[in-house]
Amino acid sequence: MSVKVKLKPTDFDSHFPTWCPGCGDYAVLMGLKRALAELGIPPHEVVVVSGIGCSGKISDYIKAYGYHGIHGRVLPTAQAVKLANPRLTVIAAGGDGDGYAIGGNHFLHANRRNIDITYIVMNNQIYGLTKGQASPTSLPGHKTGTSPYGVVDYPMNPLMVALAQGATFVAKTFSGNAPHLVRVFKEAIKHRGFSFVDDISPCVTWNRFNTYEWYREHIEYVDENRDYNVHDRLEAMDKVKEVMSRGKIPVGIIYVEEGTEPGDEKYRKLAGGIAPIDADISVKEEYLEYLKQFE
Amino acid sequence: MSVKVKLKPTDFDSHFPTWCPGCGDYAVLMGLKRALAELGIPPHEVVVVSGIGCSGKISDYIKAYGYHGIHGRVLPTAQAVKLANPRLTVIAAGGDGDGYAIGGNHFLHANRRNIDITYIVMNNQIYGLTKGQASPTSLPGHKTGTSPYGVVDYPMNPLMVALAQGATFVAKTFSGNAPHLVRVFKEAIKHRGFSFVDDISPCVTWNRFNTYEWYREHIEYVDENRDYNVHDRLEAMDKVKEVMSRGKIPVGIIYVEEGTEPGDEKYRKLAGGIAPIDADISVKEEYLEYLKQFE
Amino acid sequence: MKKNDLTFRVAGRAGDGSLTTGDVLSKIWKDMGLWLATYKDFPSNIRGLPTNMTIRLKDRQIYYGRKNRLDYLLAFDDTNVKIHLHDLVPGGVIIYDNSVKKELPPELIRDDVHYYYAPLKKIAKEELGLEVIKNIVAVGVASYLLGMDQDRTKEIIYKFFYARKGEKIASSNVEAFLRGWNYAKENLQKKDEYVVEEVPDAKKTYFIMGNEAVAFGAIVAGCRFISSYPITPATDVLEILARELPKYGGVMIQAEDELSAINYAAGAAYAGVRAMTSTSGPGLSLKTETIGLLVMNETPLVIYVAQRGGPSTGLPTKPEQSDLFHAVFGGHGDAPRIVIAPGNVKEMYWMTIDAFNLAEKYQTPVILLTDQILAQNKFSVPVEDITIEGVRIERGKLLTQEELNEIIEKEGQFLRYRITEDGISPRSIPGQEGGIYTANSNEHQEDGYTTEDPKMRTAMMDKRLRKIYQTARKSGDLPEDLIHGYEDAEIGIIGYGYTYGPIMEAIENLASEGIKVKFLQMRTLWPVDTEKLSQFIDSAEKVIVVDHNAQAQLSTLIKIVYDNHDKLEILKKYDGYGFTPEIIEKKVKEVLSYVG
Amino acid sequence: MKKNDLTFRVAGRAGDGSLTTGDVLSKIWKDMGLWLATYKDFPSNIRGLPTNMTIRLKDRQIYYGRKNRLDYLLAFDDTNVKIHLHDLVPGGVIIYDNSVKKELPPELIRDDVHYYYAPLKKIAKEELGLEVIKNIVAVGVASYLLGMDQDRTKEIIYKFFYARKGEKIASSNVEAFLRGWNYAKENLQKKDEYVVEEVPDAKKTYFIMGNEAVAFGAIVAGCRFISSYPITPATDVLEILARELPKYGGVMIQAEDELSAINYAAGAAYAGVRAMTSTSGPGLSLKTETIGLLVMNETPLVIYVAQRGGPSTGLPTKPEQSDLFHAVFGGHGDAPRIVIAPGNVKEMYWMTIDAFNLAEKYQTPVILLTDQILAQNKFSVPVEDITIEGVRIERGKLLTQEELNEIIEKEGQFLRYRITEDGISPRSIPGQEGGIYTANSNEHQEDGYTTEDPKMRTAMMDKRLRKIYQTARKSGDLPEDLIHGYEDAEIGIIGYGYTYGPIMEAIENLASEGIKVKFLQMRTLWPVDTEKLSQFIDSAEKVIVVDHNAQAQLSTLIKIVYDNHDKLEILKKYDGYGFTPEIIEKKVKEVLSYVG
Ligand SMILES: Cc1ncc(C[n+]2csc(CCOP(=O)(O)OP(=O)(O)O)c2C)c(N)n1
Ligand SMILES: Cc1ncc(C[n+]2csc(CCOP(=O)(O)OP(=O)(O)O)c2C)c(N)n1
Ligand code: SF4
Ligand code: SF4
Ligand SMILES: [Mg+2]
Ligand SMILES: [Mg+2]
Repeated sequence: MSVKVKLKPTDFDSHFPTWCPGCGDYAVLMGLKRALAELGIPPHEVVVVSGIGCSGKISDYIKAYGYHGIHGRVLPTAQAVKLANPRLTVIAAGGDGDGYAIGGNHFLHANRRNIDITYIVMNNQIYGLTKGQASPTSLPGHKTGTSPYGVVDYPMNPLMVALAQGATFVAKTFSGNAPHLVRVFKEAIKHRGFSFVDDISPCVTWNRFNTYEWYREHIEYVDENRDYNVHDRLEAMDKVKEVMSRGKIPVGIIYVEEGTEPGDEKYRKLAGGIAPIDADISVKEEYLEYLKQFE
Repeated sequence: MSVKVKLKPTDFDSHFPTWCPGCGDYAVLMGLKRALAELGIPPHEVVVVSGIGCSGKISDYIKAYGYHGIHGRVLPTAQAVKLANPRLTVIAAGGDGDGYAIGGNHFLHANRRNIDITYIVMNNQIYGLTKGQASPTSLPGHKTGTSPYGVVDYPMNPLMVALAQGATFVAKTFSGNAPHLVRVFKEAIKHRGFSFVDDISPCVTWNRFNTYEWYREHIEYVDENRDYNVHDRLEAMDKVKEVMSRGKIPVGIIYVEEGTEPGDEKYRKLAGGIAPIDADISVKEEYLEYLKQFE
Repeated sequence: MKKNDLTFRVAGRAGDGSLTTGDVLSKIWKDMGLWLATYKDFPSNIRGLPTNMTIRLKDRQIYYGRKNRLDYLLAFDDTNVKIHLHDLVPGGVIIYDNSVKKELPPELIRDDVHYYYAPLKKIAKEELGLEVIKNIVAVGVASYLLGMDQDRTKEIIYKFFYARKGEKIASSNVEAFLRGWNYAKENLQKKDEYVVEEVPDAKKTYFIMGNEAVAFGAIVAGCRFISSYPITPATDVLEILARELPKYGGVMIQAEDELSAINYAAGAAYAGVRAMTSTSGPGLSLKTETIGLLVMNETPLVIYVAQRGGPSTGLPTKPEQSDLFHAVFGGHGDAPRIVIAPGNVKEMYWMTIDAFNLAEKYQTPVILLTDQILAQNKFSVPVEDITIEGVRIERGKLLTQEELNEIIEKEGQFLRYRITEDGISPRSIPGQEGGIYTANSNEHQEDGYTTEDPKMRTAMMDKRLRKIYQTARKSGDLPEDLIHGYEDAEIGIIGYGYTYGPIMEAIENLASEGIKVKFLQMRTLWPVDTEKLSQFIDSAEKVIVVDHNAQAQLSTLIKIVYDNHDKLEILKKYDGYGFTPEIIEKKVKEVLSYVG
Repeated sequence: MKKNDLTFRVAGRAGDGSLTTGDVLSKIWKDMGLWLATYKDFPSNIRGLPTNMTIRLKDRQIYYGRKNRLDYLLAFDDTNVKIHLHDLVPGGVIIYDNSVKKELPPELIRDDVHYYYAPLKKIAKEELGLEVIKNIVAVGVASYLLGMDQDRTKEIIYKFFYARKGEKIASSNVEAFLRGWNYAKENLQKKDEYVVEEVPDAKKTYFIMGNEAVAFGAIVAGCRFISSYPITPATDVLEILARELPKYGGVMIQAEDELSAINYAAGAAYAGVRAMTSTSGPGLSLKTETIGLLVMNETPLVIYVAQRGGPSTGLPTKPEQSDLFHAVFGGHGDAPRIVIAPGNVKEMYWMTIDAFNLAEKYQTPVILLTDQILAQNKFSVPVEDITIEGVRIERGKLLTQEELNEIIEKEGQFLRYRITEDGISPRSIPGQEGGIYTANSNEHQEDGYTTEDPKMRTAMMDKRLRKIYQTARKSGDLPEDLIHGYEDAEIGIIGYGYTYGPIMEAIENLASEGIKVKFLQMRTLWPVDTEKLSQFIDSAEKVIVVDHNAQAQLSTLIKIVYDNHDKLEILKKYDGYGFTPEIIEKKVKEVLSYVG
């Protein structure tokens, strides 16, 4: 992917969002527009695949090819779009419920496949659209519609899971810090391979516990004065674990593995470097070779 | 769970297995019978919930309450059996396809919930029953029915995922080492909380690459002369990572967290310590309290 | 004067509090002794998009919360005036919040409608310092205009908020109410005829939402385990039971997805606990494979499905009855199950209890099929309609340890899947001595062990079919389909679920015009009571099937079992709004015009 | 002498090599110019349980690999003699491997059957040092007994193994063959009448499995993406395409589960690549929600479903046709799709191509519904029946960049979900300038943006229904239902899928007895060609619906669209075995006995 045209964020404007005023998802939308514009990727070469949830509406609000799919199936769809046509910039996006609850299995496996897409989770530690139930990232004790006596389970640790499963780009950012978010999005999109970005995107309506202020108090930026090797998976894991053990949230580009061949390229290599979208599908004599075995 | 009766492994005998001679699953069946007998848990207090696959047939072959469910859904069922009736010893069992491919999401979340069951994955790095396709644990380059040109994806790392997701008992054992396996099973069953055991269970028919010999060459026992703190999650992760980085397979009881309240107990506590199976379901006047709000 | 018969709509934007206004007003009217029914119409959005709630009230039973025409509109902005203006009857009323736009533009002015302007938001913000309290200011304005008793209303509001939020909030709400009342008194001149008055000696009722009734039914039926994944319009049941079940030794597990939700529930059911899972269409689709499993391993489970607009995410907050095909036929293989459908809130309570009993008696998944309208709206129900008297917990052939011992003594062994005449086998649960078996997704022999023997397979399949299609069908256990209206009418109507409401009202309205109609309310959708259905259709000239979906799913089901297809007239709708009595009345008249 | 008309069964235990024996024998017979059809009957087990394969051969076209009665049994142990003994015709033959048990017990001896004992395993082990080669020893014995030409057979065996495993293995197999032949020559006295001889000037045929034909159809149709999760009996398609697709720029993704499998495939399809997913019943159940999504967002996708015995895991390696309800009605909401079903291997090839064309022309999921019998058995097909001539790739309203530019120039904008008369909208793909839209699971307006507007909703629903129920139905694009047999017969038969085979054979057999029958082979199961179906039933006295499932799913489908239900006679079976011609013949006679 190379810088192609001069673009403005507004070139990605589409229908106006219906999110609540103050919702963290606005920052993601704006940040994505800015990142794409700054990278010079024209709208028609971008595909935004999103799930169901407030966050999932993002594909309705950005001028780009959109796929507003069903709840939890963002990643298979997005990976296949890239496998089908490598010239496209593919952004997968959804909520914490979408990605870590119902979509958990695909998250587990997308990390392994390392297809060159960017996955942004708008993590508000709550189910927004369905009006405030606990999500896998809700903290123990949090009282929600489905946890009237407080959340019981140990919270999901997406950063560690991604690292354990072979992810080649792992980052966490915050909708309350737009410049950081834009920088992370740009790096994620530029990264060749599966880029996973967990964005703290506060829900101002249903999550009155994990507020912007709460997050500001808990965030610890690991990429300011970085004290570990960002290219070392184990060091990155150690860092995440260490920050979390102090009750803090590690934010920043956490791990980057460079030089690993993206999964889609590996699959393409099996096919002689041709992508499905470019394959000749006219009816050919050479097909008949296959029938020999049945003669 | 306390030692109750004197039992022999043969007390758990049932229909004779139809596995291939030499299949690693025999050792699991035998090991489970021995572990249960030695722990003195009578057959009718044991529930074996299994998935679909060669491995999944285990519930047909052991004298215990069995639930031979559908492919990939072992864990929700097993956890709920325990939640419903804490007096039962619940064993969940299945293959690597069953548990890490189609069942991956439940694995992700069972680790978080820490319900007091034991989950044994008979990992043969292949789909046995469907005649030899790649599984999430198949190694890159492995040629199988669905990877004629060799496996492309990065292999799943179940031990690390379990550790990342809060598992309180993580172990790996080997069907080629029956005493080890029995010891691990016993510890797993005794552990209060979610016990995860990945067992190397060679498929002698479809996986001609990862053979008993191959495993013997690659296994490194981490519990002989243990050189890290088995109760420290981060050290356990480091150990797994370190052994794997040398191309070896860490085998042993890898991590144990003691004293953490099992998830089922937490849920039970919300209900005043009463388990669903013991709840009084006769029709009671006190129910009417609920209707007051609608008056 | 139009007294105590009102169709009132509050309309604003999501997050605006229209639903709160509606709730407070309903509570007041309920306490004044009126019968109510609501119709909430909200978008799949948390803030900003138009939302409204219709409340209908009468001084006697009311079946349904929606009509084509409206008496009263309380609009928080001009957009909402525009949206609803043409639904108003001549002589109708608009209360318009003119805080932002002072005047309505000429195109929003109808000559035959009475307009009352009040700066609700402004009063709330400027006089009370709290914008959201405009809802209660609005209540004050409306109460004044409707000629309600100030003291009585004040008292109800106070109590309402006191119970929920305490003294301070209660007082400030009363204050807001009075501001609204006084603004109206000082500035507005009543021109319309609508009046709502206290009903003397009113019947005691509950004002209750369908989902609330289902949750209560589950508690009473002894459900002690629920596992679901949140989804509109079923989430309430999960949330209520999350709160209530622990009071009775029960557990709620919020599952990681729908696949696990139903398998958690199945695990608890297998272990001997009455269990359920709740969902809507998308979740039902995901639960398909496991429903088949439960048919195969004969595990009792209640699956609550509140339908919404499909396909796919579709119209996630709007009503529809388009999951019938799937409820009945969904899933690979021959997997017959029981599908029952209540038509009103009272039945939602009782048929939830039925569902648990049927599930255990027939050792089968039971789908309790409802819809967004019944699930999320509130209705007045006489208190004697929701009682614990007469509730029976029937666990079928679930064995006690003693019964199990007896079987073993008598027969030498226990066979969980014993092939019996009625198709139902004795059932043990884990922990019982001598009851060991495997609940198997593969075809199995009588002890549960996998088999591929063709004779055993056929016998097992026959047994599973027999218990549903013969034993259950003939048992009298399945909720009976009901015939309402005039038995000798030549026009029949068939419907299920919420359409019970508009159809019942249409029957009353038509009767008052001298038109007689009869109505078969189907309550067991599978297996169909073919005899009753056939008799009903046979005895009519024409039968209108009220089908809230595009493919006429109910009509299709009927065509399978009743072969004079020409007798059926299909009335379809699939625009995201419920049928109204008017639509049904019109169709009846149309059909009448060419019948006999 | 019974020449070139044989029903031959090899029976052993899973892992025994019975299927290999069958494969080698088939290959020999095929090369001798005979027409073949197989019927594999294996358990869901890798080693140990009884397994068998039936091969039928004739010197002319043969429809089906199974009959009630058997001519020849090659049994690797006494258990298998016991299982199959009573299937043998009088005058039939048993070759029994008496390596372990020397003699068969008296209860396994039939007077009217010829027995040949040969210690196959012993010869293999002791003389050849390789137990598994007993299969080829068996081939030697059978070839001798069937009077086959030694040199010719030897040559075929050599070539067969040479091509697959090279010189060394080829030679040792020939050696094994000769051992068997010689053992038979020296020890066995031919008593039976069966003979298989080279057919002169035989027609050139392919001997091909249904799944192999489907995979080839996919390649030829331009499918360049498959994502599936392994499952019997569909896995072959995934495995073959894993190997073949990369040769043509295609990708195979083995998905982590079925939910992702269909969503991967959908992603590729959305991106403009012809894509498919393949599965069987349990996987179909899991794909339900996404099928609804594809109906909603109008993405073309081919879903290959090879049915097996249900419900749940059921009989995972046995045939059944019990996924029809789900294929047609599965899924919440109104989600009409196209369901087509080939009846033989030739059609499996051609209708796979149809499926891809239909999916793109009608921008819809297309279910290609087959079954274990067609999928996993091999049949002889004339080479001219599987050609690339006449194949057309029809992409419907998929736009080129130029066409897209034109639309924008002419209309000022491009609307992906434009409401058109035929219900089909122009389709862009990502990467095209000006073609931007959102493929939306929510109800949407013409540009794909979410809407809840009742008018737009209704129009969009109508459009989606119209394109399937009207445009596609009337187009002539859907595979036509075929009428076989005798047009003026009073008995009709309806069936689909593999039952084509036994029905066709039954028609021939009945005709030879002077009984005329006609047969409607349904190839498009949804939307049904109501006119053709009605005409067919109308013109018969009675119509037998051949329904391989317990709930009569095909009959049920017919009852929806055809209302003289009394005309239908249902012939059901669900024991894990395919219908045979004999069963159908018997039913026809039974029906004839009480019809006119
Ligand atoms: C299969 C399915 N299950 C459930 C739902 C209901 N649902 C819609 S959004 C959502 C979760 C929303 O939470 P999250 O993914 O965190 O997104 P947010 O709204 O917080 O951005 C759920 C459960 C659905 N649409 N589909
Ligand atoms: C929903 C569903 N998908 C696919 C299958 C087919 N299937 C049966 S077992 C199996 C995988 C077997 O592999 P694994 O879980 O590793 O078990 P193993 O046989 O190796 O012990 C598959 C894909 C199925 N039964 N159900
Ligand atoms: S409900 Fe929460 S997540 Fe949804 S739009 Fe509002 S603030 Fe954002
Ligand atoms: S196929 Fe493999 S996994 Fe299955 S029984 Fe045989 S050896 Fe075991
Ligand atoms: Mg969220
Ligand atoms: Mg395996």
